[in-house]
Amino acid sequence: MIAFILISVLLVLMIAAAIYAVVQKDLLYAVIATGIISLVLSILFYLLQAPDVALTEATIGVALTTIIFVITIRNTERMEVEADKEENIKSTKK
Amino acid sequence: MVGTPVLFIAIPLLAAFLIPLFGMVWKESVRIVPGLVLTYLLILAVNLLNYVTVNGPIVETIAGWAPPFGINLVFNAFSGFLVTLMVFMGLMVWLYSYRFKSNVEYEPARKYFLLLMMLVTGSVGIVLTGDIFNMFVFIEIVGISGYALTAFYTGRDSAEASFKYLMMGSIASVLLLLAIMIIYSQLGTLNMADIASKMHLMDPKYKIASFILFVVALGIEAEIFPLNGWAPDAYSEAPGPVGAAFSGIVVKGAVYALIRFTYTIFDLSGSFHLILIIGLITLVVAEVAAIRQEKLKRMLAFSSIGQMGLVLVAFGIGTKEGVFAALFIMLNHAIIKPLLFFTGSYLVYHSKKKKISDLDGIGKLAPFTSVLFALGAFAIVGLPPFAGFWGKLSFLVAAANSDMILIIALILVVSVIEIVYYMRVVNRIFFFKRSSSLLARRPTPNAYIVMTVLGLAILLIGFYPDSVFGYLHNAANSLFDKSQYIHSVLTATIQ
Amino acid sequence: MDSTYFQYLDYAIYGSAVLVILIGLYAALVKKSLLKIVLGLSIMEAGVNLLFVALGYLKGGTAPIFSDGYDPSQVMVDPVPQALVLTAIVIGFGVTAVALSLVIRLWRHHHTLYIDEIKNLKW
Amino acid sequence: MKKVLVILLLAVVGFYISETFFDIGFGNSHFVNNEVIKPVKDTYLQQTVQELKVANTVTSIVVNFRGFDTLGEVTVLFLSVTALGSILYKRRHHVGDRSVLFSASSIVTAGSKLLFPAIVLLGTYVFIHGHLSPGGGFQGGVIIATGFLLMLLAYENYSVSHTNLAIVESLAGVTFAGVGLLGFVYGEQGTFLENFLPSGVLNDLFSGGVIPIIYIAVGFKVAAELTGVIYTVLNEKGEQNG
Repeated sequence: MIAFILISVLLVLMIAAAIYAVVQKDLLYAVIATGIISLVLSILFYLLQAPDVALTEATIGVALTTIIFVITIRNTERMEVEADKEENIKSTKK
Repeated sequence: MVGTPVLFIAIPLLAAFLIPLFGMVWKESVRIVPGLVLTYLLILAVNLLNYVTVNGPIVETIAGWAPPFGINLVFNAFSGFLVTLMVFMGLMVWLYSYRFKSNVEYEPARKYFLLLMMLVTGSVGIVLTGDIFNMFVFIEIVGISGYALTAFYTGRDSAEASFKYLMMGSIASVLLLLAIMIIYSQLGTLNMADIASKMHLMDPKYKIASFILFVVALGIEAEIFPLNGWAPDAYSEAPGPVGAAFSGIVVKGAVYALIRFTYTIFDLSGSFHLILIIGLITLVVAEVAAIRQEKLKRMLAFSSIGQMGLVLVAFGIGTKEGVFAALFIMLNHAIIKPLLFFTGSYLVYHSKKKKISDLDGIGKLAPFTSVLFALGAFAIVGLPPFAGFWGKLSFLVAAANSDMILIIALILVVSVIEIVYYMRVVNRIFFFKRSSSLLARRPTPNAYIVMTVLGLAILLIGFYPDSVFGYLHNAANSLFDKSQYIHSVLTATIQ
Repeated sequence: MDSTYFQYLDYAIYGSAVLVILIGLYAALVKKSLLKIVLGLSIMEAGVNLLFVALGYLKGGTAPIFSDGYDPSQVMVDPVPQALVLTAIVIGFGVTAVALSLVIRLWRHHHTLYIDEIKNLKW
Repeated sequence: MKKVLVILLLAVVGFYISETFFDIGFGNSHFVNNEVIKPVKDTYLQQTVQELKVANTVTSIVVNFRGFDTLGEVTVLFLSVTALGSILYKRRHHVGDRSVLFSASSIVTAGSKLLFPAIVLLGTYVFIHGHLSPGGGFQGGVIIATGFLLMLLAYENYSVSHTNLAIVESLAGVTFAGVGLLGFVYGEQGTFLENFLPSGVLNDLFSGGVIPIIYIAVGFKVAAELTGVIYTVLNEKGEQNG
């Protein structure tokens, strides 16, 4: 029963994090949401009796992937400029 | 026997790991070692191919576990033929770029040659491996080397082309994993021969699902029509020799995988027709697109996609003659298209926009490259007596024997389109007045050698097609003999 | 554990894994920011990995490790998908790193991550 | 417009895939016919105890049964480091021009100095015990790389020698491929990557023949490669934005 609730919560958390990562305009938060997906994933792997994969996902997915994303954001730009720029381009083209 | 197939993978990997160490001692070695490795592989490939023609397929087991459990490599007449071709082309590309890259500094040069070697190794691995997940790993090796090589020049658009390629490649690898999952969930094995022998047990529903996923995933790599958006950009933005390597080596690996899945692994009745239809669509769309291109390399890229479509049509006919024709076209394409890329990249070397119109009258300035470009153009459209003619002829024979009159008509129309756009370029090169003041670049000695070798190969195959008929027949037979493939793998013992 | 819960979980785990793949794919295909595209690709890979591991799971199974106190009567979950996922995760990281380096390269030239401003080639 | 099309496409694809996987079923033995199919996993689970004496089946699959995949996988990482270097290559190198994620306080710097040896030790432990417990070369290697990451973040002028990384990486790779080639010579059946050392006793630290050796090489290689990846990206300072 506890495992059941745990898994349900984790799955919901994972999907929510995924959606959040896609819609969030601040890329830093989006990246951290992706890190949360990996974290949830590694717990799920552990519950699915795959400790090796859980360890790998926890180290690679949570730590390394997140950090190189963060470094990249640091080197480029933090906000996803979408809507306002689109209008700018349209107006300049016209 | 002189060696085993696993050396095709092990030796380049060992060399790749050692190259950084060699480079610390002697800088020139980072250029030379990949060439030595490729030369060795070519010798190995030729020897093994001759051995295989006499003694039947070699099945190499790895880690001492017999096939369904361990990973195995299969070197038979079909895969051996492709491996020999790939390694030969790899050596040619290396030789061509050996001096081409001499103005590049040490670090990039080391990376360039290392990645080039791994590109060849990965493609060879795709062809040799007998395990679907191992194939996935090799596809990723090819992919990463391909992305890096595409973005090799620090010009603006190369990174963009590479990013596009990477995006498509990543989606392809996800789909490939899904397909592998479905097959594993049903049959509990990843070995190709094992899967093929148990395929009849699988529910058709899963068969179709995994087959579609495989075709889409490999179609991205093999430049099938709606999925080939990355190809023209990658070809035209990558350094010239890399474009040649893509068309001569990488695509061959992907097409091989597609064919192996259709012919050996799946026993779906409609799969041949599917291959035929996607081949036809790819062919027509690509050739029509090629005629509208203004940049030379983009035109060559679309022509290359079209040729791959033709190969798929030939495979889709589903007869032994069709396979023979397909292999012949692949052989021709592997030799001719790199020649076109090599000569083409010298012809447009000084032109900023790499447009075809910049080539006006360049024939007088650079007669050697121009003549070889014309030779390649004549050969690829299938004019006798060059190599391409025999490929198209055997294709038409195969189609006629299967009563596919419509396809013959369509292919002839497409050939006319092909002739139009290639002749347009040749016409501009030789008979137009030089309008721009650009000079032609003299090829380096290595490039001279490579172009001459490829040109001679075209003439040789054109005048003595018998010299390759034997290998092609063996290859076609070995692809068709599904039961022998399964048997030879599953009963493989250690040599 | 109750069997009805398991029945629900049968669908829940696969379903959410597929959903995560689709969300990632959506981001990769629709989003206009280069970093979002790379994020989408890595979310997609996460979903595939979950799907693969879930495929190898057996109800009541234990991890495939024969440590000192293991119980021979218990079934073990399928180790093969786990091994394959291990490989897939590492490969995915390699591809992500290359993708991010390309993003940095494009930023260096264009000073934007917005895809429409970068498009010099046809997409 | 494009969004609607994509969503429609994704809905179809998602429906198809989830339908297929729901049909396969979760948590049961889904192979079509266990007697006829003889899934390879049964043999793996059996042979890992009987023949290889490796407690962790995943390790024995990754390193021995499907060791060729792992060789390819290490190569993928190796290539991605090379690719990173080639993509981000600049003529003029600004040494010490590293992007700083945060200005580290003295607590962070002191803490990382304290943690660093512990992390490296943990990583080493994980890859040495790869054949006994969960974990192995990849995981251990990544853990060590995170240790270096911590140091790189905490100390602005902490640097890792590219030459040393390359040497470690090359030697580890050569060990892997070399041990594989030794299988030709010393292996019972003379195949690539074969286990040619005595297997020892199950659950013993020195067991599993060449498997721990290969996994240790993988650990070193992965650690060096990932440190290289982080270092390359970290030293790529773009124009700072706000």
